[in-house]
Amino acid sequence: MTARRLTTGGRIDRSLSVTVQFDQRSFSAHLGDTLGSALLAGGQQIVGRSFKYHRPRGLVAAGVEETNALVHLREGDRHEPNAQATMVEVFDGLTSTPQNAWPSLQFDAGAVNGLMSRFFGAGFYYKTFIGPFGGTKFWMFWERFIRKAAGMGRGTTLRDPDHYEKINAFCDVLIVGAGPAGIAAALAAGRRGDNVILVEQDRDLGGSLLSEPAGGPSDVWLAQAAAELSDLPNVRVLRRTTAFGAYDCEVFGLVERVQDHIRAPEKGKPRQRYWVVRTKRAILATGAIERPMVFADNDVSGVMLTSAVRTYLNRYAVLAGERIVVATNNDSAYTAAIELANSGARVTICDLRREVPAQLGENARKAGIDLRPGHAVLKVVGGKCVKAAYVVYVTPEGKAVGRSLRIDCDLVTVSGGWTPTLHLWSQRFGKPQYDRQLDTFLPPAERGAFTCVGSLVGSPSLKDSLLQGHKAGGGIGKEPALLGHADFWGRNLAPVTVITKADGSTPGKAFVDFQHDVKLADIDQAHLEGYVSVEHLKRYTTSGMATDQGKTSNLNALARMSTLRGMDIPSVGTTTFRPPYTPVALGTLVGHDRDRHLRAIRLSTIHGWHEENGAEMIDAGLWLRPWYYPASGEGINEAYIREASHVRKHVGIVDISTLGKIAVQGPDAAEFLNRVYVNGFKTLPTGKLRYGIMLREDGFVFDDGATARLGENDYFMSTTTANAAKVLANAEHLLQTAWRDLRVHVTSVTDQWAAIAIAGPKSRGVLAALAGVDLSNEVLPSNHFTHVTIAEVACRLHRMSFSGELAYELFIPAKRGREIWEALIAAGVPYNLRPYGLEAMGALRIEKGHIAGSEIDGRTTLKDLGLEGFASTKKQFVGSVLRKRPVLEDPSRPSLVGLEIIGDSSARAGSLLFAMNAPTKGHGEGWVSAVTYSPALKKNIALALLARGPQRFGETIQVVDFVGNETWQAKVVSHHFFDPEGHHQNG
Amino acid sequence: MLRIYCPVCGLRDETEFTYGEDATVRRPDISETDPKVWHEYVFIRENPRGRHKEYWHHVAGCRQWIVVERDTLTHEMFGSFLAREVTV
Amino acid sequence: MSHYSALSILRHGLLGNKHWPRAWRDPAPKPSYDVVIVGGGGHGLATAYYLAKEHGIRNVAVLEKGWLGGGNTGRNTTIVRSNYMMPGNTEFYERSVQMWENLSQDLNYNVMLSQRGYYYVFHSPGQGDALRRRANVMRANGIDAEFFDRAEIKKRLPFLDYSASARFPIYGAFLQSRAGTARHDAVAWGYARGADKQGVDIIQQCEVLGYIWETDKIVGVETTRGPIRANKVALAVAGHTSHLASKAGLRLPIETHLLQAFVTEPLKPLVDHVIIYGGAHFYISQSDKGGLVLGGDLDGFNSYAQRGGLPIVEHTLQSAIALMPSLSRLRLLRHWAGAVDMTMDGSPIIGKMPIEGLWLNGGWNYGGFKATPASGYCFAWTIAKGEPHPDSAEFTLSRFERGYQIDETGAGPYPKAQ
Amino acid sequence: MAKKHQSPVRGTTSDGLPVTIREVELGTLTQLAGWEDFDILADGILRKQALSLPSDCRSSFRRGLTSVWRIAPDRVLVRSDTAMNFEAVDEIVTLDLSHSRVCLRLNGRGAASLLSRMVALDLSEAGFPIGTFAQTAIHHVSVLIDRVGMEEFDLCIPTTFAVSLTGFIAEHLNQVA
Repeated sequence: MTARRLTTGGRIDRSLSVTVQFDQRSFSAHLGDTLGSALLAGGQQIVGRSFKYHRPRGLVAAGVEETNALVHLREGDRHEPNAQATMVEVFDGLTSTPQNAWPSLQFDAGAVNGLMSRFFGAGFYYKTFIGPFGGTKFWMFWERFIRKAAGMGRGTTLRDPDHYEKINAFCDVLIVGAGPAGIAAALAAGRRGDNVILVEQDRDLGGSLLSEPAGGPSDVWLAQAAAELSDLPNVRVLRRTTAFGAYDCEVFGLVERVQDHIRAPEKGKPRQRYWVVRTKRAILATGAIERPMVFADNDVSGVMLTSAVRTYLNRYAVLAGERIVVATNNDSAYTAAIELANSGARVTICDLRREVPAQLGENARKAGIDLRPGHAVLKVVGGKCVKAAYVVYVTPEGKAVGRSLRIDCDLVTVSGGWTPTLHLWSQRFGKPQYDRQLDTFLPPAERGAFTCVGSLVGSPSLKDSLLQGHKAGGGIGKEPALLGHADFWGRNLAPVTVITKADGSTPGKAFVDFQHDVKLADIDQAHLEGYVSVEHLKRYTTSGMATDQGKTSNLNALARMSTLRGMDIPSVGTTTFRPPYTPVALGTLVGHDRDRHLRAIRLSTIHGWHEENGAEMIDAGLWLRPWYYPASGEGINEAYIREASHVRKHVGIVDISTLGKIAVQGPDAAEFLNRVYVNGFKTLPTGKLRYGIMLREDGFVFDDGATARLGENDYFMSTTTANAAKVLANAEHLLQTAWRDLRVHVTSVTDQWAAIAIAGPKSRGVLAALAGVDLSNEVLPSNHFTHVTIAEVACRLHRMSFSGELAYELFIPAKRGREIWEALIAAGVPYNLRPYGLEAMGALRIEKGHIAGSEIDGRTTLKDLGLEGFASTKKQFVGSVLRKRPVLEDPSRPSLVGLEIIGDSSARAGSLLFAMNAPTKGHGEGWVSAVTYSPALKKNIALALLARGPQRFGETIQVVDFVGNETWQAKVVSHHFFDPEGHHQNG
Repeated sequence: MLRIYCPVCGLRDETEFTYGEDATVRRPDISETDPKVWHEYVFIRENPRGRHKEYWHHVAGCRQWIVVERDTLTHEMFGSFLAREVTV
Repeated sequence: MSHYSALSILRHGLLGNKHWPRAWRDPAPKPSYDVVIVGGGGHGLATAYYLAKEHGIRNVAVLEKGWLGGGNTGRNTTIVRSNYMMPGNTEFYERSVQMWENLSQDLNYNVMLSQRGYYYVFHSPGQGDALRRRANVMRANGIDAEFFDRAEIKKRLPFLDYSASARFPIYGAFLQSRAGTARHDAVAWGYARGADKQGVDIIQQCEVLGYIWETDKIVGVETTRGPIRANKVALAVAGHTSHLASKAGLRLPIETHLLQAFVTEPLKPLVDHVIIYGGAHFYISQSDKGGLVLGGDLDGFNSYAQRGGLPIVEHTLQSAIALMPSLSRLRLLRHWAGAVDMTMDGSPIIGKMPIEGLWLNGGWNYGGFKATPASGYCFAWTIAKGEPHPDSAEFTLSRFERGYQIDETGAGPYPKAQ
Repeated sequence: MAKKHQSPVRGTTSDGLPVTIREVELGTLTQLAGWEDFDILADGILRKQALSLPSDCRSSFRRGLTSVWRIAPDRVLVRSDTAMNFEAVDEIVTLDLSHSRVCLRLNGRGAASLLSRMVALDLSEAGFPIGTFAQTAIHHVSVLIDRVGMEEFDLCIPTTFAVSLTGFIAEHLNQVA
């Protein structure tokens, strides 16, 4: 291949020259070039190495279908593997390097695989490396080398410095593809006043018109159309944007490459933008991709798609070869051949068809082309680039007749027909229909909210494409008129792309899938072995599974299989297209939902104080909560033990704003509560609160919390932090579906109320002083609440204890939360009040034997948790029937106990329990749910679920942490370690 | 992505909703004590391939539970109603 | 049929690969069989293989409506592991991993089991405790499991996000080093070839339309290729379990949901293990071809459509970048979905159904692939002996009535939450 | 009180349109909810305050500094600058939610454009005219969005998410000091 840049023509800006790097070589290029056209113009023969055999490869295409020219683009933290050179717009300073080649692109050691290719046929790995002995060592030894050899580009471990954004959009009509049909559709729809989005993956509008010679009539039309579109305020044109996926309900995903065409994004601009478009209807005008022909050594650099060679000529002013053999089976190659001849190349057309349309033949001959009807290329000669082609007279089935003739050439272009780009349609609707005449799969023109126009539906001419688009857009305004060539794609096609010797073999390797090195022989072998369904063929040979997802290979593979099976193509089937249409950067689809913004963070209104006072925070679902407040030099263990002891001795406060809170209001609120809680709520008087437990519908424990009766029809329910949303949604479900007769409203008030627990023997003193009210047992006994005013803020004070100490829960209008917290801190000084965190709160509740999330793990019952006594026998409630299923009533189930660890060290939660002399294997007799050092008992204690637990008090058992390689002995005791009679909390 | 019509708020993205369950499954009366009936309700599903009436909760919107009829094979939607107004 | 080996590759290569025998035959269905297995995925084919191999029952047909392995076998993310803690699951999945370890030799077909290790990264002490319990149950049952703190995991997996900007900081990780990945298609093909060799008829393009009844007993199936009689009809039709059961009048504790999977463009080795992100439902591994294989959550509503939506695409990729920020510039090559039969406790059903003549293996949730060998083995045992294999004995249909929910996640009877 | 963005956040969207984000006083927020005769009863209560019950759940009723949003068929939210004493009526329950939401005001030529980066609503003039509100999600958090002007939106955000969500919204702007 001896490509060169022509001195005139093309759609490049010759006034702006840039330098790009590839394989340590500099190439000069112009704005408007792609890396692909720059490499071609610079005479770069080899642009990549294939996946399996590391064969040297050149450019095949000029667009998204390029399968060989994959490069490493940019460097450092902007490094990007597997970039298609044909889709990379040049910019000054562009750097790119070859990939999948070692030590160099020109000489790649991996190419030795190619010498052994006869042994690396389809299914190679399935048949080898099985190993002489059991186990996987043998395979895994070889697998390391295989993985290194495979894999194409190299990823990075650096953080991406660029940012991405998402935009939600809505429109009446989404038009994908701004070729002639798409533009015509956009014009018509835009004139009608529809809200239109027109999407074009290219930098410029025009589609196939950009491959017409510059300065022709289509340029005038294109310029007028573009001007009109930009004048229509209801039409949004998105260039450099790919519609990658068509999803349910007319939702499309697009990627706009906002700043990829420059060296680094400008400040404030995203590198790429992810559009989610919801449209009422969609017009697909996605065009078609040319199909290669398959013959011996068709992968040598210098075998290219005819349409690509034409694009390079007319759009980029690069003449790809001097002596060109054009191999075709249809009309569409003729215009390109003539233009190439007129540009100074010596051209031979090998047309597989014996009858060539007279006018085409005449035009070709007039241009000095050597036209050989009935001929095809049998084999290409050349190592790193094409040197000659053997052409031969063939039967209508593509089999050689007689002797072949050598034609010296530097470029072979192929044109095996066209494959409509029906990916989006197929993603949405599945299998398309086969069209015999065009030898391809076509979508129907209309289906649901989708209209397909232009080359996508095999439109016979440019004029038809324009009219289809015009009509699809609503047919408003002047019909677009633009005459194209008589050889519009797909005309008079002879449906044969595989050229063989008379015996059906090829005199060399004939490739179907270039990137994955799938040869005709592989398909033949797959057939031989029975992998004949199209999906088996694909998976067994990996044809169509490369980064181009079979854009050029699928139909040829299918055609071969259909020949082998003696069936037509539709009977063999087609594979399903999946999104994305072309690969999409992961970061693009993530946008700003990353790093600390991966998920929203939920903060108590007191959070600022915790932060300013050195609290270590911990995640609890979406919440951040104070874990502990380390004094200087303290670790977590010292801190929580100190905090917990302090509560028992003096008084502590803890931020419990994260508790779920639900207002339950209405005349039937009591009845509702009575149904969702296992215990009775009908008798709860105003001014009191009650601890309640909920079950799931299947009878397992779901959640617990206290509910206060604020007024006749007004209740305040609290839930665990973790289950707040579920409890509310479940309540709404019951009320809106099953219990529609109950007049109850439930509303989340979690955010309305900040909450602080004040615990410890001196808690009453602090609160009484601060609120200026009598809080004695007579005035405010346990499980009662009262309204208090602190710092002029009306709050509600519940007498409730989680710690087992004399304790209160103060509910404060949220926006005043921090103020009241600080007021408590100030008022607490004489009482030695200290804040405590989640870890100390955990220690206190374990000492008291209260359950929490580690015990309510979705698999425990009331009985398991020692809470059977709460269940009312006088009423039905959610879960009341299924909780009685036999397995749940089994007396040998693990149930809640306390453990006193013998010795000085703390056991670990998640350890398993075994009887003293029992072997430590199997599932054990139970497990440890929570551990702590108990400052009150001066012991390491634990909560655990142990088989027949409550019958085993006093027994010593083994506590085994296998992964921590530690075993403890522990005494089984009641889980009510601390103050079981409740003197402290009721005092 | 599904687009679900909420009778209160209009046509919205699926992400504003959470899925409930088969809306033709009727919760037994609270006084029902037969475990078989509850077993059916909690565990057994028709799971049709085709039209399916199902609950969705417009959790980020009006917080109404709605009944949507949808084809589980094609994801085509056939209309939606407030759960409390539906007699399933 | 020839034995596969390096030697056979050499011999056939020298002969131009023109003499490879078929991997399995393409027989026409016979009028009757001892056992008809409906479903030519991994489980159905494995069942046939073990019926023949272990129980000498060779008059067996596997009926597949499309192409072998075209359901979830060919769509899943290929992870093999045995980190289960519920009695009934632990032993079963460990049996499966042990069978996997020798499967290539057993089948003379390389299923490419790569025991790359499975790291589960956790993000809170509470999550760590729950994982420790799981790991301890594994170890107590002779299954490998290790536990690492943050410092150690940072040494082992330095490319995860340990920065201060990570939304959910990493506290540590759990490892099962014998876990890994296998080549999914190879499993279906290997079992098909193995079953075929023992005389099993594998019949593709044969859809079951209904059952042949004799009074209230099932004695065969009506198919698109005519009636086929059988003493026993066994369903192994992941994604269609309810559908085929309902034709027999059987209703199940199953909902069918979408599960998506993702693969990036191929890369040189980057991720050596299977890594699970505990901050959300997400996992990643790298295939032998170099693509990063990603998986995430269910789409969350009943569906048979086998194509997923953007919300889960976004959600999954967000997790990917949260776990490994350097993935940002790599490109997604393809995403697809499978229809998974989710049960009400997240565990499968294997056994004889209340209808005479009907056997069922289904409800694999998203865990079917790893279970393939043990599932086939135990189902074959159950069909052959008329009683469950001890390792699958808990996977009954009646367990929900009895209250034995094998609920590994504790999510309750909500399939989308399992 | 959670850390506020004390000063407004100013910046431009990536397409160069200016937006200012500032927290403004929410005032009082009261929910009225009822059952069968909700329309009549709630309307009666509101009329005593010279307000009325909107007929649908998409248009906001506004009078002076008071807004009424019908957030469900049987619920309304009333936002006002001063506390309102709604008459107690059987079969209507009231709930003070003043502390449960924070109000974020977005204004500027890029306000709709900024929101469209996070909200799946058609915010065009025709799709979301002034006087329209919607309950939707931003970053998976429930928010109520009220279009108060062509270039101005009020967002009612759950109080505990306010800091994080404000940060998330601001992340979408190219901020200027």
